[in-house]
Amino acid sequence: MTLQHDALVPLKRVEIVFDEEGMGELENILKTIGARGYTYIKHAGGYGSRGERSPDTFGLREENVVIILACTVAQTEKLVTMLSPKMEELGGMCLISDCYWVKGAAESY
Amino acid sequence: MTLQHDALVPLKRVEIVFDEEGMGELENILKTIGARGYTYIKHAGGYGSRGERSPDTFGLREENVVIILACTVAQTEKLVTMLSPKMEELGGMCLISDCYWVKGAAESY
Amino acid sequence: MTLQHDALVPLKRVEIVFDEEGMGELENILKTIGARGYTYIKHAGGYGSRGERSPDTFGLREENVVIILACTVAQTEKLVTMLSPKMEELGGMCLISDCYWVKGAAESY
Amino acid sequence: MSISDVLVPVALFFALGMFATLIKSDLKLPPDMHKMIVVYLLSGIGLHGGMELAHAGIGAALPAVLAALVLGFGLPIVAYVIMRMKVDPMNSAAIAAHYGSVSAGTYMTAVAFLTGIGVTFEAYPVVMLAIMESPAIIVGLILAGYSRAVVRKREGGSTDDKQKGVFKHLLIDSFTNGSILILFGTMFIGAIVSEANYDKIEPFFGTLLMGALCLFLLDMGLEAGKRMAEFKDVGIFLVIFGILMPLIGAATGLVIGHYWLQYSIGGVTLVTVLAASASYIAVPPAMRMAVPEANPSFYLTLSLGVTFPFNVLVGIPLYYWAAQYLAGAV
Amino acid sequence: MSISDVLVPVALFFALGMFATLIKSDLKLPPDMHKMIVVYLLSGIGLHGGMELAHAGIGAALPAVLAALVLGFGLPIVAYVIMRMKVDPMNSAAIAAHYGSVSAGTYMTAVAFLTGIGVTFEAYPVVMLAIMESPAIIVGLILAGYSRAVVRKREGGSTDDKQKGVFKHLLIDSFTNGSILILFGTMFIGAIVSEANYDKIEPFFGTLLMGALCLFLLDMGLEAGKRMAEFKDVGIFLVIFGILMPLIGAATGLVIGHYWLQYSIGGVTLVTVLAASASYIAVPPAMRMAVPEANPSFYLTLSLGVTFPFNVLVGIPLYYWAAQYLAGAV
Amino acid sequence: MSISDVLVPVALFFALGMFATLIKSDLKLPPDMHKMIVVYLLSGIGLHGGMELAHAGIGAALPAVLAALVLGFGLPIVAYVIMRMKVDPMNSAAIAAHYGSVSAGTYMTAVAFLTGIGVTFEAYPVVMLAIMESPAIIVGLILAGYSRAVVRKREGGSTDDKQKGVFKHLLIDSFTNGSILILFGTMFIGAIVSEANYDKIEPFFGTLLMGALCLFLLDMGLEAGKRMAEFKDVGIFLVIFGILMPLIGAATGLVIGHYWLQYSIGGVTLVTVLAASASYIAVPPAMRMAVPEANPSFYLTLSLGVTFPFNVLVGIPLYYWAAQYLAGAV
Ligand SMILES: Nc1ncnc2c1ncn2[C@@H]1O[C@H](COP(=O)(O)O)[C@@H](O)[C@H]1O
Ligand SMILES: Nc1ncnc2c1ncn2[C@@H]1O[C@H](COP(=O)(O)O)[C@@H](O)[C@H]1O
Ligand SMILES: Nc1ncnc2c1ncn2[C@@H]1O[C@H](COP(=O)(O)O)[C@@H](O)[C@H]1O
Ligand code: NA
Ligand code: NA
Ligand code: NA
Repeated sequence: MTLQHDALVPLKRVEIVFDEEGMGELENILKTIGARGYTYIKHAGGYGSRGERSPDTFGLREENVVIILACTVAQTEKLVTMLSPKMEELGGMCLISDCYWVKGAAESY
Repeated sequence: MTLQHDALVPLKRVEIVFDEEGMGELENILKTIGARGYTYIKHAGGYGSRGERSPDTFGLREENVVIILACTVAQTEKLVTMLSPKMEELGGMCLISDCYWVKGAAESY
Repeated sequence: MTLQHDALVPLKRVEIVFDEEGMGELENILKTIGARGYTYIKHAGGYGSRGERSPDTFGLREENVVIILACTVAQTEKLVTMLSPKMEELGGMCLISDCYWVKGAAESY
Repeated sequence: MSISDVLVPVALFFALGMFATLIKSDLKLPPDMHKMIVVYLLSGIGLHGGMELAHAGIGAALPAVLAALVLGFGLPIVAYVIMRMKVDPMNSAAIAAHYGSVSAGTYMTAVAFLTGIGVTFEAYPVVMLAIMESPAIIVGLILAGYSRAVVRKREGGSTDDKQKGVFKHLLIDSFTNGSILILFGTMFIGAIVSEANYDKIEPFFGTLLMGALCLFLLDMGLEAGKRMAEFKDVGIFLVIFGILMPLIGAATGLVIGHYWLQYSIGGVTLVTVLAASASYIAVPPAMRMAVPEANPSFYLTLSLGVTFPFNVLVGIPLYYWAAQYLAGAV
Repeated sequence: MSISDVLVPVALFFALGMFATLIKSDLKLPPDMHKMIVVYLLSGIGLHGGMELAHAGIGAALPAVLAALVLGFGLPIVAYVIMRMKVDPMNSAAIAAHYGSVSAGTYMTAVAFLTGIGVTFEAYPVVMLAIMESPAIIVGLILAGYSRAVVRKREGGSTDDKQKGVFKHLLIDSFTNGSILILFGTMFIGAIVSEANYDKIEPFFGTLLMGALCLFLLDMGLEAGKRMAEFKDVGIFLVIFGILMPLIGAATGLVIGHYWLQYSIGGVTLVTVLAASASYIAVPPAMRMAVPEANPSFYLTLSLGVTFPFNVLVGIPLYYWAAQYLAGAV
Repeated sequence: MSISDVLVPVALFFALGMFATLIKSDLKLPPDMHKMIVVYLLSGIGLHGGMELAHAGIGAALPAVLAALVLGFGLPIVAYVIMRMKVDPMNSAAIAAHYGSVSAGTYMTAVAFLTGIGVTFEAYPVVMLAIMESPAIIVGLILAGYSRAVVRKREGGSTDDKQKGVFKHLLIDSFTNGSILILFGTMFIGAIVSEANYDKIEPFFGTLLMGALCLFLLDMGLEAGKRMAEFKDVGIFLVIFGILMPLIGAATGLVIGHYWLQYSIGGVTLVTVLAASASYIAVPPAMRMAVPEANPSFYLTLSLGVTFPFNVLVGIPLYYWAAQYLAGAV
């Protein structure tokens, strides 16, 4: 990273794909771990262990929601602990990677 | 990464932006390389070598689809090999980065 | 990264979440820094320092847009410099991470 | 009844939709358009049914309610038994549930058909339409639970608490389901508003209904056409079942409508259509959740791609003819 | 006027929507459906109002315009003063603005009610409907600016240039706002087209309006029901205010309609409804931008979850009765 | 014909939409609403046209078919030749294709205009409307292929297999295109259903059409207004072309309609409108794919921002007057 580090805060980027129906439960988890910010995109489709899930399939209601959040390592650890069993039950996916938060906006992480 | 590694599987995160019309061909490629999971978001817009593409432009049908998949290095290599020529023909974009898969959900990668 | 490097170009992946109303201003910034490509997804929701923002809330017009772009370090630096004050004013979020651009498509970064 | 009478516009719009997928046209209607027309059509049927019921006396609807329950609980069991000859338990349970339930689109096409040729009918079948969605889901849940227990016993597994939660959830769902609520709610509204007030909304909910039904069936034709492309995946047995089962349902419906309920030719036709039709609105998502082991492609293709087109294009005139025959009119 | 007359279908559809959320039904109408019906309804009211205005003479509308301005500027100040007894300045300002403005949905329900019982009314209230959206936003901005200055002085801060930009932006917005534009635009069109041409579009914009209004209110019922679930968050004072304030507005409207404007019973009822109703279309996003310090949950719950249902289910018949009383008709 | 007769509501709704963009209003109609109205309008025109054709005899439509082909193949060549005076080959080809094709919205506005002033017309122009979409796309492909070959020869390149695939793909597309399919399909339905059945759907597809057309044109006005903001980007030559070309088309259409087809004044007006209008539905995406080198902003601005408003606001009354003149009626 050759960017000036004083404008950047190292954080974890967590990306979750979940059933749209489970969104409420997920938001509760995010509140519990003290996440101060997250972004979601609804009407996503996908393919996974439960086969195809498409928001366009006539007659079924199968939509995914993609949730992206930047948070601290501590929060990420709590999240992983709470999310794993939920995913075992409801399916879905969770990816973690490194990222930098650009200072400027209110610190909602 | 100060997260406990036993809950995490290192993988590649691939992010593709493609013409919505080429989605079928892309899904075939994903099936060929043995991808066991992917997520897509339709009705995306963008700007690139072919200029603006907006899902809202009246009179044109120009939509992008964003595809995200977590997969192994081997799969990623196959994907890159198959995707490069397709992108030369149809345009689009493909980014690769590192990520960790959180255990819990079925292993659809 | 055990992928063959000759097919890959190391770049920065920038992910911005912004008010849909500020999208015009953001596109101007992207043009100013010479970004040759970006992707956006509208109708996103989220939670942050200004509370909940949902595209579905009846009576309010609160939508986020997610912008993803792959660009060079130099462009990223310019972007950070220009974006920070804008985010202070309008809110939002900007994350930066490392990524590789897969050769094949036209080089729109 | 000349050939041009049979060519009801709604059926032709349906055929146009199927034709469009056949020639791989890019014709696509907005998904929200479908949802909007469904809300509108259900409200229209409900209001009209409610008003007629208020005239006819709600007490007299009791036999119709009983008949609906008999059909709704009985037909899935018949369907399950037939299915099990060739198909695994879970898919059998999921598919069977669809055939106890009903298709409001088929019902309305039948109403359009009868109205087009000037045949009147009783107000009660619309009550049956509203009632028959729920029992089928319940039987589907029971059949799936039964099948699952059998499978599990064979494999030596334990009972499953999670399934009980799903069962309860879906049981509640089957009564709070949006389309059932609209049907019952608008029937209630239609029954209690004054005639003067009803007349104010009649142009919207009544006069326009047949035209809006055309666009609805155009859309259904597109969906049916897409599903037909999957015939080879579901196999010949299932396709045959998708035509045989409505005929079995129709026979039951004819008997119940004519001998038990003793309705007019129009009324018997509608009861027959209810018994012969398969759900594609409330039951598929319920089965997706309750029987995740079953393949959605199977039941959607059967219900949308086989039974619906069969009923709309062949079944309705056939059932009408049969109702006439029973009544000694042909 | 029997009970069955009061049971106007539109109010029943609204109740059905609220009932659906109460029993946690999955009933959901596409958001675009709502937007489309709003455009349609506003066009319908506008066209009809414009045509009637052209007949009645536009000059005679002047008192209505003045009355609209008096109500639009006056009521928010009253609301603000009451609010401030218990609520902080910024939330008070944001909420107050909603009560100076109007609800086209409530207005149309009142029109449906009057038409249903055969009561005629003047053409002028529709002009007031179109006018009253803007002043309330302006007063809201002024109240918010005033409150902010007070707060800032207390804290010793400086004047804020950014706020001035927002003020100007919203001032322009309040005149170029989509719904106001459609109302004024279609009033203009209705006023100038020939009768023959008007008759060509009347079936769409006139005859169907009551029916379409039913679906609109079904949707509003769903939204109102959702907001009602937040009663405990907004607190008892605000809920009481949400019923009290329309009554205060109604009293003012009655006096202005009867004594000043001297309209018929129908006309007075409509003026009363305008004064009693609170905006849920143009004002909430304006306040969200102008008064970010205020909690949107408060004003949306008050306007959608308390005042709208109160007016639709209780207020309209009550105001009609009061208008009759003033006219010595009961 | 007084001024108030010319003020057809549909044109005024269009003007209202343009005005809204002019004053930067936030008025925005849901994109799906546009798609739904288009499906509805095309079905309405098709059904009505089909029914009239069945009465008039389909054989007598042959000259109309020929005339449509002549216009569809001929006009783009004229347009290309003019364009090439100032514009590069690829943009010329793409723009030219739009002018051989037609605009269903303009056609319907003309029908509204004629109906509004009580002028009757033949059933054949609707056949031309359905036919003229395809030839223009084909000519556009040929012109683009020709231009590309010229450019390539100059640069010494080789023939391109990929282009051939696109050509074939678009050729098929131009016949399976959704709007063409709906037009032809509903014409067929309108031609074969019995009158009694037609009457059931007439209230929806016929009586309401003019009103729905108003909302359609409101939306078109918003889109046209947006495109007008790009006048400075396309340049003065193109803007002039966007007014000149419909006049050339109109002259051709007048001659063909009056002397060759010998239609009534109403019929000639419609043929003229078909010749004068430019596509904004089927041709733009086809050209985007076939001629990626061309700038979509050029052809969309010309077709939507110049030619459409010109025809709706000025052209239609002008063409009607010219048709009267030719017939010796003025
Ligand atoms: N390897 C993967 N990469 C990206 N998305 C995935 C992956 N596996 C699963 N998903 C997403 O998670 C959703 C649920 O997965 P599952 O529960 O395994 O069916 C799928 O529909 C996909 O959208
Ligand atoms: N550097 C970039 N960053 C993000 N997205 C891009 C980039 N370049 C291209 N894209 C996306 O890929 C789509 C197709 O690109 P192109 O084929 O170059 O026009 C664009 O519309 C963008 O959505
Ligand atoms: N930590 C975060 N992670 C992901 N998205 C965020 C985060 N913080 C803020 N956002 C997004 O940025 C939007 C605006 O944030 P704010 O201006 O802080 O209200 C929110 O609605 C979220 O969509
Ligand atoms: Na059945
Ligand atoms: Na008010
Ligand atoms: Na033309």
